[in-house]
Amino acid sequence: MTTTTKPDAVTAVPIENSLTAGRLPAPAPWIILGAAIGVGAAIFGVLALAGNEFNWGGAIIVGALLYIPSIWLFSMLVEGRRRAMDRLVTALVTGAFVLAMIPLISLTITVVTYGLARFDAEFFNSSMRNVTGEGGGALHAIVGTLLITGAAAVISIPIGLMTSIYLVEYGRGRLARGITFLVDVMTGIPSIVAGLFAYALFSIFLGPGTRTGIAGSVALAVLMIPVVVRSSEEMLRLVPNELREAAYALGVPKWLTIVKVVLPTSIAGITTGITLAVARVIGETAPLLIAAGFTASMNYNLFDGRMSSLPVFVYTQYANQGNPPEAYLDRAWAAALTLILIVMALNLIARLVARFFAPKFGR
Amino acid sequence: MSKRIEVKDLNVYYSKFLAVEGVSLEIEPRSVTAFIGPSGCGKSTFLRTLNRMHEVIPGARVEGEVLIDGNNLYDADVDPVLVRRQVGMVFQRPNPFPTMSIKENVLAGVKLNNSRISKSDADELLEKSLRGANLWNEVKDRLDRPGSGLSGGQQQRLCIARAIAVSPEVILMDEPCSALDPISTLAIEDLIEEMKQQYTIVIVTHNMQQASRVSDKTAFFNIAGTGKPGNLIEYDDTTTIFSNPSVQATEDYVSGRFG
Amino acid sequence: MSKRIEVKDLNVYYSKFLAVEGVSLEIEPRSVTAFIGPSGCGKSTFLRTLNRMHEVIPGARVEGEVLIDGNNLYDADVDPVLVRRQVGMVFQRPNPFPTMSIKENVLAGVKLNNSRISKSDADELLEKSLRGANLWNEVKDRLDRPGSGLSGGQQQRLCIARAIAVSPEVILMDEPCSALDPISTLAIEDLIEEMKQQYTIVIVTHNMQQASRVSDKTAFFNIAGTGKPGNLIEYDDTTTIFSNPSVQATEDYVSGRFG
Amino acid sequence: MSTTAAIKAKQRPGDRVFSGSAVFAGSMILVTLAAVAIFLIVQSIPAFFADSEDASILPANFWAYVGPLVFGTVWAATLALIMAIPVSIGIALFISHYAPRRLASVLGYIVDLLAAVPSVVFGLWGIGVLAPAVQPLYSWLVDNLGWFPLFGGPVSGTGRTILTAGIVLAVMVLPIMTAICREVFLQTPVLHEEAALALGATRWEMIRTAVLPFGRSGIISASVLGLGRALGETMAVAMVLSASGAVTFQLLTSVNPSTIAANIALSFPEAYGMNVNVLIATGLILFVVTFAVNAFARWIVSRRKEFSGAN
Amino acid sequence: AANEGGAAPEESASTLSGNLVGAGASSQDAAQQSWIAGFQTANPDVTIDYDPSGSGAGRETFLEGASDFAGSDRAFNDEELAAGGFARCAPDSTIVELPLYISPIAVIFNVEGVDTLNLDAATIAGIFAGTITKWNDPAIAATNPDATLPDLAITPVHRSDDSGTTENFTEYLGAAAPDVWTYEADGVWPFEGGEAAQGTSGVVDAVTNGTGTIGYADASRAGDLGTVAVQVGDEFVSYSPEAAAAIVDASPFAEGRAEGDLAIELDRTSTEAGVYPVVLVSYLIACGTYAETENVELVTSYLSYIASPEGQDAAAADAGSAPISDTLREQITAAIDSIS
Ligand SMILES: Nc1ncnc2c1ncn2[C@@H]1O[C@H](COP(=O)(O)OP(=O)(O)OP(=O)(O)O)[C@@H](O)[C@H]1O
Ligand SMILES: Nc1ncnc2c1ncn2[C@@H]1O[C@H](COP(=O)(O)OP(=O)(O)OP(=O)(O)O)[C@@H](O)[C@H]1O
Ligand SMILES: [Mg+2]
Ligand SMILES: [Mg+2]
Repeated sequence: MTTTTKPDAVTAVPIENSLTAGRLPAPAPWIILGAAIGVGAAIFGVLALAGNEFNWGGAIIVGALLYIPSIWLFSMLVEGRRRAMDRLVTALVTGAFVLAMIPLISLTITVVTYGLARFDAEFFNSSMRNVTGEGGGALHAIVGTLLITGAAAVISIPIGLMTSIYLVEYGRGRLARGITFLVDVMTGIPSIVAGLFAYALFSIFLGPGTRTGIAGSVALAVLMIPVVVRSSEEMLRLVPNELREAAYALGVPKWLTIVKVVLPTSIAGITTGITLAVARVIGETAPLLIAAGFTASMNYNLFDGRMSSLPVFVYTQYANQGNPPEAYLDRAWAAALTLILIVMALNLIARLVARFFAPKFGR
Repeated sequence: MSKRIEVKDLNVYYSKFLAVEGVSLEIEPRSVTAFIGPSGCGKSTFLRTLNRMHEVIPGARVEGEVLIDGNNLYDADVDPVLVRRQVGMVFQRPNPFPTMSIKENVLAGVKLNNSRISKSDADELLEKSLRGANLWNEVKDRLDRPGSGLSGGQQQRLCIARAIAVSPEVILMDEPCSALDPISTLAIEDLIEEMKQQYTIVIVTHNMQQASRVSDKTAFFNIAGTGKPGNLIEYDDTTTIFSNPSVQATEDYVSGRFG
Repeated sequence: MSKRIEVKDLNVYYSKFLAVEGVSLEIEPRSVTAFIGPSGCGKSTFLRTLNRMHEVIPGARVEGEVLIDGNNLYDADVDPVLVRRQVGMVFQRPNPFPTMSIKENVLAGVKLNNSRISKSDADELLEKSLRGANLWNEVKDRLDRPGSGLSGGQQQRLCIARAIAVSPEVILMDEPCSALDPISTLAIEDLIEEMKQQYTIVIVTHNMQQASRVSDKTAFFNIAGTGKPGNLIEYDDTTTIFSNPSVQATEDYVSGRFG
Repeated sequence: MSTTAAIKAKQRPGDRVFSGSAVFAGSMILVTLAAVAIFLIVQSIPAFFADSEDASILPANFWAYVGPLVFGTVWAATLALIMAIPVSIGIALFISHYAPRRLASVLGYIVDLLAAVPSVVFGLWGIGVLAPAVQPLYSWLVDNLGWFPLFGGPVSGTGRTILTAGIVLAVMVLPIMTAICREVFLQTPVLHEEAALALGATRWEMIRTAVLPFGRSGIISASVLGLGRALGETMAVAMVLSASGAVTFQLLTSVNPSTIAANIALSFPEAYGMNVNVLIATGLILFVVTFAVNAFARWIVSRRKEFSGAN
Repeated sequence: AANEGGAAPEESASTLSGNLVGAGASSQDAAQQSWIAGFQTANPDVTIDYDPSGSGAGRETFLEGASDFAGSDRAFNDEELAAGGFARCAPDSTIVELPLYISPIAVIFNVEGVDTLNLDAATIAGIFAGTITKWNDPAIAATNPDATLPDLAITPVHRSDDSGTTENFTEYLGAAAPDVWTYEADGVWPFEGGEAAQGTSGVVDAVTNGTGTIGYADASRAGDLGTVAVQVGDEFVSYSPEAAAAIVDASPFAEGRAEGDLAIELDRTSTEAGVYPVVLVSYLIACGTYAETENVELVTSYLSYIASPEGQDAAAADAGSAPISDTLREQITAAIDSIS
């Protein structure tokens, strides 16, 4: 092996150089970021002089936009193409994250500030029965949401999980391909169609026009199953075959291998997927409006009578405001806040479960 | 009780690719048989057909017969799970269960099968298996730590401990020592020596010394070229294979004058 | 051009666990150095500090200095990427990129630095690296097939080919042959012999014969007990270590009379 | 020690039950879908042959009615995914490979929370916060870049354009896409990451050579799920979008195409007679559209299956 | 819930009990909630659910027999009546349609410094049809000499959903300015152009959040927005409950309808003093004769409550609707009494 055949770029790194050669000093990115935001502020400062209000958000966004090419440029000049690319991607990835935080923070602030107005005891111990104007609460909707979503989860988690197990562990050939295909089709069911379907289905059994909580649950389950299947399938596929083989070689039957090795290994991902699926449907409005209807009173029975849910409550409070409108809007926001808190709690529980079962990876 | 293994004219496929062709051999109970041969010649593939692990791979299949004490493993109504309980296996790469502690890993074969075992029995089995794999001293203080936190060699010994904990009749080992230091290797070799009183052992190894040290019989596999199937070239007593093989290729291989 | 490596009083930690303690040694350019020692004594851990791969593990850190031609790897401003370009590594477990073909795997490192490499240069480098790793004949007809479809040994040789394709100054090898058959092992050993004309090579091995065959100097690591840190016990010319070590533990280890 | 006869034991019941129930669950999906499909098709058939005489909402025939809606649905979803895919990959990478560990799990949790926000609230936020905030930007774009076809005027006075709807959709699909990408990226084998690093790869190069290829099918799955949601999202689009049924690529005007799902939500309450069938038939079309996109994604994944990371 | 199941007011003489289900127009939802609250308070054992699912859905639901009564922004038309098939009603029964919810539709706008504008029908139609595009257009300035009108683009906002409000509004435009507004009255906005928003709330939000916006919405939701006084004859009339009730009184009932079917044909072009022609009339619809008698008493007493002055005042307070006049009330009461 001779040096002459080495690729150019390798020899381009001069051996005599200290290993620190050609690096931007550690604080450089921060200095550049500060400068970029300074420039952004200057631009908007000039605009402010021209009579516009000084726009902090704009200054920071322009600054961030300036930072990305400038860090790339500086790094390109000092550190070369590859480091520059790395820094560019770091800036972009961080930027993507910050960008996504903007709507989140904006939403959170909106929901919390508006939602706190009616986030009081009455809101949680009253329904809307006989309430017009101010007062009232969403207890009926909270109970309804928990019951309807709970039932939807009870229907779809076993079906979804077992289906993904089938697809990953057993499925070969036609049936598996068919089911994969159908799950794909199922992701395409618009939520409102799911609502129409559930409504039509229960009309057959319980007479025309009936609206019940369970019909809402079925509608949500139709929406939830494909999400559960897809995400669990993805997670199950990530379990290395080595582990399955290790279990088989110990004479463990396939189903026990799945239950005791495959599922625990992927439980973190699966719970995340399930929480996401629950979160996905718990906020559905349109299908519940159609299938479960709307009531102002308490109803604890999934199988009889209309049942309110939080999204429907939010929607009707917003859409059909009476006098004074603020009372309706406040209730709508408070209900939205409640819904988010419920999902937050669910998420926390799922995380605890996941942490408890998660694989303990050392090295 | 150990088992006699008889293989009759076995062809092993990955989908359409014939990986191993026309192997016939007999493995005596209470003996150690070593498989040697160059990389890629199908040793692992063939070994995995002996406890029906081969069919776990999608598209993989087998033609021919493998008889264990006269019963064909590949008969239609044979339960592969029972086969694997009697024919244990240790893999080339250590693969402890990441969700389990060291202790749970060792007892996995017992616990995963939902067998009930008393705590004292479990502890005894645990210690016995770990000692057998020469790992007890290193891990006895951290039995509840995850098994995946161990070094490569420690992990492999953990896998050996796990395999012997279910007391199979036959133990297949696919290069079990390739990640071990000499001391652990020696311990495993001693263990093999000891186990052969009771079990039938088949071991794949790249280490000629190891093959000659531990095995009673040796099978040499070779491959004519890439894409060609592997073949069993010679199968005989280990001493014969290493001192006086009847095929030239074998002699070249064991003496390191190959190719 | 090869590099001299100087390690000064190095402590290596996994979070709070001190895995290797107080190692000081000097590795000459254009030489082969072997690390031997029982499993778990920290050979891999120490090796990984020589190209800053250690810090990839969350919580892992290092105290002390590693000088390569006088430049401390662990200086504040040092770019680990640059370090790793000059100090290549082959791992204990073969790890070809599963999403790449054999060809792409070999050229992966080169493409990073020189994405516009001409096709003929690439093909030449590909063949040279694969031949160097003794894999060319086996894979030359399926260069566009996935690298993960190879057998364990083939995969490891693929990884060696990948590492030498970027022509580093120093090559670290963590039990590179533990999954190889004797022929491939021999080829790799020849390769090491050849490469040492130009490069500095450090190799971890469990195989005493291999250590004595290929290395100029040998470092023996040991560990006092579980949970204790590993130490460098003795570092000397290979012949000295194997024939006339100054420490009893070394003699016990190399002669197989350990523990 | 068991006797040799034990080998011949019959299939174990546990396996039977388990695989049986797995097949059953799969079949349940089949049955559900068949039921939905039958419902949709039976309800839709009359609509396909209806004209404006039979159904008052039809301009001429069914296809003239659904055409612009299909366009709007695909267009809005495309806009959403163009924004959401890179951003969600970015966030997922940030959480899996850039942020410090402790921070990362908190961040992951926060992003997951976005998934919890009900679509109605996204609608409210879109109308009340987002649209007014972006309207000045839209004015600026139309004034200064109006020559660019997508930015043609006249600018919407309220900011409730298809681009705003696209942004809202993007934010809505972000959490689910991010979560899946993140899980997949976290599963990248350390072995492969280290292999890349040891070749002297920078962090980005390591991600490019080891993480992204490994996560490719996961990214596509995530996108397909995101797309399904974007295509089918009802309430938020209905509330945010100023939809008039036009077929136009212009992003910033008041005249925007409507989407199928939003159109159902908007028209269903007042629908009667044949109009109901027409709307359900548009639902069937949405099905078909989503499926076509899905099939395309599947095809991409399967094309390089043997190179997948999962072996 | 704390507000439910409490001890019934002791003095409650009500013997009514049961469950009544209605569905339909969302326009009258706020009013319905107020009526339900009032009625349930007086009759604690009664539960009434009103599903604001939309007029069309409400009529369908009623047809299918899944509800006891319907709320609808329009009466059943002649063909639908001829087709019949009302599942809850006795065979051959007629249906009762009562214009119990009258709401003025306000034309609302958001222009800085302008609180009210006087506009004639042709100008309003021109604005919504997109032919008048600036706030300082001469047509607007002509009727508003005192207002300072900016040189600002007009963004007309209409409902994106199918709605009775749109139908009534476009019907008014078509009737009062047939030269400018050439489209047929319809619940769906008849052409592409202008800004679309979902529901009354959506329109109000769009108008509020935009600049130079104008829209139409239930008057109760006009809030602080500027509103238009509409030209009737020679004067400009701002919306008011009285003016809205007045136009209903000034309009004839539809012809050829069964007894108790009080569908109204609004006279949008009326020049009578003090009428406000842009109104929405929403009906409560019940069977003339129910097939099963169990809920008849409940239906009639609920409808009677709605028609009563207290009921109408409650809705006026909670939903901003216009109480019906006493003349209309007499006719409605007669119709309710005919229900059996
Ligand atoms: N899952 C698989 N699918 C397709 N071909 C495979 C698979 N596994 C192995 N092969 C091929 O089968 C042949 C035999 O492989 P095998 O792993 O059995 O070799 P080996 O003798 O164990 O090699 P080594 O000593 O390197 O472990 C090789 O050509 C290999 O490429
Ligand atoms: N990621 C890790 N986190 C914590 N401890 C670790 C980690 N990796 C290794 N160790 C511990 O560090 C010590 C040294 O391990 P190392 O892998 O370096 O040993 P080794 O000498 O290479 O062994 P082998 O010969 O088996 O490869 C062992 O006690 C091991 O358990
Ligand atoms: Mg092998
Ligand atoms: Mg090691």
